[in-house]
Amino acid sequence: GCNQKESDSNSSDGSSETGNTETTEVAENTASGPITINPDISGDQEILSKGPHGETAVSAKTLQLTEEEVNKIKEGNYKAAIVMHYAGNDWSTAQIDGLKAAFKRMGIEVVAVTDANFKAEKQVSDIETVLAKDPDIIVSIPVDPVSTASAYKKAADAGVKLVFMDNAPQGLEAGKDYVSVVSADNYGNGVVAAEIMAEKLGGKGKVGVIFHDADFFVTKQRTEAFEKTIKEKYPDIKIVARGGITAPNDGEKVASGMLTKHPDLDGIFVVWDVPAEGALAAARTAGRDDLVITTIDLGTNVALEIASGGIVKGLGAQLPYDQGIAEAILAGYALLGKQAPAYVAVPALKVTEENVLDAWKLVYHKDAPESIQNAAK
Amino acid sequence: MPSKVQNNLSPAKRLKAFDWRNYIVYIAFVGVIIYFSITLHDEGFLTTSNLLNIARQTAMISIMGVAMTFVISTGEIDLSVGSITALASLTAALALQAGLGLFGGIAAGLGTGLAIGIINGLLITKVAIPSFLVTLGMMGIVKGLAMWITGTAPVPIVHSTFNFLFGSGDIGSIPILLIWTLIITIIGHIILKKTAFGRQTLATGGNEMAAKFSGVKTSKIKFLVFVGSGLMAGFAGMLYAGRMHAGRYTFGEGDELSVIAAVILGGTSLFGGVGTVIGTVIGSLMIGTINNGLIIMGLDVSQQMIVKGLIIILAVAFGRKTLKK
Amino acid sequence: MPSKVQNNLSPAKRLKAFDWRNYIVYIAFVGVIIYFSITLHDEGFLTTSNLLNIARQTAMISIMGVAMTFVISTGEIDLSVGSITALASLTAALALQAGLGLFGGIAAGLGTGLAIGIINGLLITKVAIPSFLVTLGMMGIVKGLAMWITGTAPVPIVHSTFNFLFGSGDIGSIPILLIWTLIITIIGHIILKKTAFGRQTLATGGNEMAAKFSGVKTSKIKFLVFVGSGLMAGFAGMLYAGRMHAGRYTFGEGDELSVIAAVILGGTSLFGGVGTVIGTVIGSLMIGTINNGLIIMGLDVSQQMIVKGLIIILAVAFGRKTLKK
Amino acid sequence: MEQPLLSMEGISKSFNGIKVLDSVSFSLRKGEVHALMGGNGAGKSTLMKILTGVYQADEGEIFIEGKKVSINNTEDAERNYISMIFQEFSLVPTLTVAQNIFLTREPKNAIGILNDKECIAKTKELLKELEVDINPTDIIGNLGVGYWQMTEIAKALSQNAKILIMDEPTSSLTKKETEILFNFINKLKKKGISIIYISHRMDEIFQICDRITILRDGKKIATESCDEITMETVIQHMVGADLDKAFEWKERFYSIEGTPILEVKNLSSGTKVKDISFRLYPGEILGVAGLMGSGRSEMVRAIFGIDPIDGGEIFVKGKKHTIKSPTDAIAAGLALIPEDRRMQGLILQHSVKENIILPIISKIKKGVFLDERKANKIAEKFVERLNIKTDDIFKTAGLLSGGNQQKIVLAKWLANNPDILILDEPTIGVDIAAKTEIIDIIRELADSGKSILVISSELPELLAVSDRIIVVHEGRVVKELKRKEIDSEEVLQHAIQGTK
Ligand SMILES: Nc1ncnc2c1ncn2[C@@H]1O[C@H](COP(=O)(O)OP(=O)(O)OP(=O)(O)O)[C@@H](O)[C@H]1O
Ligand SMILES: Nc1ncnc2c1ncn2[C@@H]1O[C@H](COP(=O)(O)OP(=O)(O)OP(=O)(O)O)[C@@H](O)[C@H]1O
Ligand SMILES: [Mg+2]
Ligand SMILES: [Mg+2]
Repeated sequence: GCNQKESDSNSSDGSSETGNTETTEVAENTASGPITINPDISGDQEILSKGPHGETAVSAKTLQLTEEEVNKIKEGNYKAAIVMHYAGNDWSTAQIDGLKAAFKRMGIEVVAVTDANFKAEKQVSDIETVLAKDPDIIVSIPVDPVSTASAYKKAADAGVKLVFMDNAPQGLEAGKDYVSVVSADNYGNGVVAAEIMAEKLGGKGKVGVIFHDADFFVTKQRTEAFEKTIKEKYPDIKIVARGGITAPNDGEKVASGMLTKHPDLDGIFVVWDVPAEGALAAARTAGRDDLVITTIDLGTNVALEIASGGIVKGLGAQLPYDQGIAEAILAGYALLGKQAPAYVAVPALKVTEENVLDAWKLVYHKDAPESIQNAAK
Repeated sequence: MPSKVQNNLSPAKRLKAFDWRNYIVYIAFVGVIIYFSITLHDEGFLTTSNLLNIARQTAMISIMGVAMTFVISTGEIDLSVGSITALASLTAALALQAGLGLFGGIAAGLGTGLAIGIINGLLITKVAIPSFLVTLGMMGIVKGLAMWITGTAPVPIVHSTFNFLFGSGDIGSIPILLIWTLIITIIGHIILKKTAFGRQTLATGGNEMAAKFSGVKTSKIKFLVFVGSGLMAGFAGMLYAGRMHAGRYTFGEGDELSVIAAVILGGTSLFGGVGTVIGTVIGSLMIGTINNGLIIMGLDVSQQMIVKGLIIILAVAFGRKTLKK
Repeated sequence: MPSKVQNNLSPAKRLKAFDWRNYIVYIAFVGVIIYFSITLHDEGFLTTSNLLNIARQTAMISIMGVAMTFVISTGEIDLSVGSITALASLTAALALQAGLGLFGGIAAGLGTGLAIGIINGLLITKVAIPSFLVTLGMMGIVKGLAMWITGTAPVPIVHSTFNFLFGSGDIGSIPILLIWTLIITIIGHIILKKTAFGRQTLATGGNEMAAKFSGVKTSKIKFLVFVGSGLMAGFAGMLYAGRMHAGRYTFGEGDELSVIAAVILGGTSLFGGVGTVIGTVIGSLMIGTINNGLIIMGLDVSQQMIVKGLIIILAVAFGRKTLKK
Repeated sequence: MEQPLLSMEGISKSFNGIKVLDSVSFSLRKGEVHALMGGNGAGKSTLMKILTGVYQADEGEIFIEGKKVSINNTEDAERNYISMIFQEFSLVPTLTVAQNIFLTREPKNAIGILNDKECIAKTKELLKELEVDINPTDIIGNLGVGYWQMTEIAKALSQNAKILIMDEPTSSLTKKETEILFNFINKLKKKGISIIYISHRMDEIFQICDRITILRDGKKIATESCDEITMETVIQHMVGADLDKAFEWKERFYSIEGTPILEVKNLSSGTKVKDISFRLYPGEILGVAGLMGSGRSEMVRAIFGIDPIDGGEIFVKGKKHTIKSPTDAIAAGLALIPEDRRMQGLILQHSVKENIILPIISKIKKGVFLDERKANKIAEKFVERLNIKTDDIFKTAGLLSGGNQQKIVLAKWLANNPDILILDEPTIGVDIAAKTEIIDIIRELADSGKSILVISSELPELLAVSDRIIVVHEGRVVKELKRKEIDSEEVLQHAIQGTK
């Protein structure tokens, strides 16, 4: 999950047209049979991210609920609540849609969806409020693993099954306090972005990094992966500038400053797609059509730029919809008392001009919008 | 503040204004409670535990609101409170981590608020910079410090007495946060309405010049209300820390606006001279209740925002109509 | 607004206040420019392209600031502008996507701002709810609408004329954003200082009662300044859209505070009656320059926040001292 | 000779390089009432503000009982038992009468909790002594200027001062309240309290004062005993010339046949205006007399569309008008000069010019723009015509002396040239020379066909200017007198009191 901090809308845009309605249908179309994540997702990729306690990841492709299991869950008439860190982006939207679709098939009612707007204290309030509705399952992504821990612990002690996205609160134990953590392969996505960068620069040049200046597990992993990969694998590429952002609207200012200070910059990595759009605007303004931008998350605007062979050359994408399905499946495991792996990851997806339309379909379970299709022609 | 002001409403209008502003928030609050009690009575809204949750969730806003009522009553504004809570939560947590004990933690949290409040107060009264600019600048400085002090990392607090006393504990079934809110509200109310200091605070906001002519040390009053605001923000920071068992630089983010909204909704005039502590706390509770009810109702975030905005406007508009008659 | 006010500064103090507030922002701005020119002269700060970048980056704040100067001059406040830019960027983008053409896009963007401005104005003048509450509520409503209208998805804009005209284009080497800023600033300045409407705006803020007695239609003036503020926020939303080639619900987030800060820094009184459009734009440029300089300097975000806060406070404090002599 | 209680020696004060006090000396004996006289802007208020620590003198010294003192703030003044009734009111509009009177001296118990009951009780007592009918819990902002002034007086009297400064305490008071105040002053005098009394009402001075000091243009002209100086001399000292025709009524001729230009029928509004009917004819000056609180101001507020009308009709030039706002009233050809210049008349932080041109701002245009040159000319014309003492037309209005501020309010509406001019206490705080000037201007206007309604609590002035006088009592017109029929002030006074 590219659950960025502070007010950002990270990510994969354009899902709305997709996400809210049609993806749900996709799930309903296969209303019987076992529940798994999208079988089209390639499974041969090694998952590079490590879990919050250093666990090696189990691929989400291995998760499954059989038809009998689903029917058994249905009998329970369970209730679930989704407690988000932030609901204002397509990553969240797609994830919630995936969850809702899978829960629907399992006969589980989603009684509340909350948005903490990146405020840990709000999230604690949300957990308390949601507990008033007595849910059996809470699927959640902690804003901050430290300060929300006690609230989650309270929920766990009350017997609620907890499934986490991306990160687990500190001090809670897998298998005891919570079921499992399902993550996108953020580290892998960072590596993908580095590789595309290296490829486009011919293994040589000067690059800048726009990172998320906050103690946030997910975005830290990405930047770390990008920088480590560049340093270790591509010694001729030098990271000459680093600039932090706290909000997505800052992307343009930071990128402009970088280009002012380093007019000879060849590429910029931006930690997620929304600030990357700002970097794009900065590059356009500076007349730097030759710049290479890589980022993470397949948003509409960056997809359009990739499709039209523009400044954004490629990115690593997450698969939030399927991540949601994986989480729902794991919740099912817990309800059934089935052993669940502590750390599950959904593989990273490399997106470039060549595969942008297919990638879109994979991520959002529907065809890319017309504008992108036109651009790709 | 170089641009202090005096009331110039037509006498008739002011009289009316005074009226409805005194009661509207109570009416609106009761209306909101009744509405949710009816629509959400199957969904646990009216359970004791949910109502106590609302009290917990609004405690920090209410407590900062009490102090902000004084600031706004003098016709000034304090935008730095949100940042102060963040820094205070961290300094308290760091002090506890460093083994300075309960009192070390309390001293660090309150001291942070106090120090910033003093600086604000001095800049506003001695250097005479408008409070909006001073506290806006301070908001950035303090937030930056909070980020910098631990490099944005949160600091866990394992001191269970601290956590109990400041946020997490219950006495019987009464959350300690509710007790703190009540104590601060009562003290604030008494100071504003029953002491010379409170009277002089309102006089300073009502007409600074006239107050000065009457022997009110308006600079001292203004200084003190900013110190109070800083101190209460520091206290709120400790409550966040105790409630979350950690200090973190994002605590209280955006709280300045919620606090000011609670104060204005409560009936205190943004132009000074009129203030009510009880109104502020009711305003804070009302916002908290709306937040809680809409989540229980299961609305989308976007719907929640729309409905919340509508309720605030309509509640005031409706109250305005009712009281006009 | 039920709590309008009048100035009650001691005559002597006000005279001084008037003085320094008129010049401080210019002095501070020049000081900031000189400082960065010296410290960052090897790092491209003084290059034309960087200076034009600052102009681009501040254009939206400046333009909204011009309209906000009028709002604050009447003693009111508009917290909804940030949200309006977001919604307007989306409606403009959706209109273009729907094939309504350039004029459709413009009409949608400006129309959004206009409509919200009108609603704000009516609620404030007809229902007489304090502008702080109206626009705070509206801020939530509009933000919620912006999230809801596309389910938080951004809407790309491929209409190159639109993108050129509103944000991305350069005429010669002059960014179109700079041209817009200049046009709006000049118009705003002329309206405020050279027309009856401007005088009546200042009179309304200076003493609403006295203005009313003098035949000024204070309600109409207030209504119009809110319409203007909404309209300019809609325009700023189009500029965001044109610059980013997309509409998005997060555009303009938190801009209300930046806009108000620019206005106050420029020397307009938060209590009304005194206003300067040029000061506002300089205030906006100054904040933009500080942001730019600190980024080029390579400071951490936390350091940037601290230094920016310090500069704002110190610049004003220093100007205050200098002019006192 | 005995040592004076207070003496100020060689006091000078400049604002922005302009000298407003030039080496002024002033002394006050124990138990005397000492009048401080001078034209508007002569420096009276400034001198007294120096004594109370609001301003600091550039030069000069202050001695109290022979000891040199330095007074740098209001507390220093309080320490020396000096207390002042300010011309610009020192009341907080959002607080109640009682809260204002006891501000900073609130009765409280041992742990600092205010005793509101005692505060209210004490206030009640004070107000009873002053014979004013105000509720101690009324919010000051809701009261009229007359009551503000009474509250100010009550506040000053409640402090145990040795030196009490009264800066135009009676400017908004009617005869009745003035008499009560004078009784009070006599009591204080007997207690040995010294009073410095500033007023532009000449007759009062001779009624109450022991000595007079006269300032002109920031310089002291004379200090004399009241017994040894005539009113003519005082005026001559103040004005620097003779003033021949003060306050003399002249019979004017106009027609009261045909349609009245303004007719009010059975007007009621709020609690104070119950049933008011009168007619105003073209070219007529109609005076309105009444006690404080009789509802005169409320009557004109209702006519001008500020307070809502509950009943009755208003006809302008024979046509019925529904006036819902000042804008409607102005459109119908009316103008109101309000009684409260600070709250209703002026934008204090704006310049003299901005204030003067505000009512006509949309008329002085060059294309879409304001014609600044014309605006300046208009402002300059009225500054000259009303003899407004200001450095230039760009001076902030709030920095002018009280009387000069009042003249700006007048100038505003004279510039607009309305058909019907309503003046509510137009000469509050205006000096004797200017008062006669204003009376002349009113007559001139009437002669040129305008119609004028004047409310005034100063009977000589009202008698001098009116062609006809209506008396308002408890919200009703109780009497209508032709000026010709009134042969003394007493007649009118009786009518006002309702005593026959
Ligand atoms: N703070 C100030 N700044 C500039 N000029 C001032 C200030 N205060 C007073 N003045 C000027 O000083 C002069 C004397 O004013 P002052 O108020 O003492 O007059 P006054 O004798 O009380 O007149 P009035 O009878 O009209 O009240 C006036 O010309 C006034 O404009
Ligand atoms: N209850 C009230 N509501 C609104 N305004 C009031 C109220 N009471 C008094 N006023 C204000 O008081 C002022 C006049 O007060 P007052 O009662 O003294 O009447 P008056 O007949 O005009 O007498 P005078 O002019 O001698 O003061 C008006 O400006 C009016 O607005
Ligand atoms: Mg005076
Ligand atoms: Mg009156």
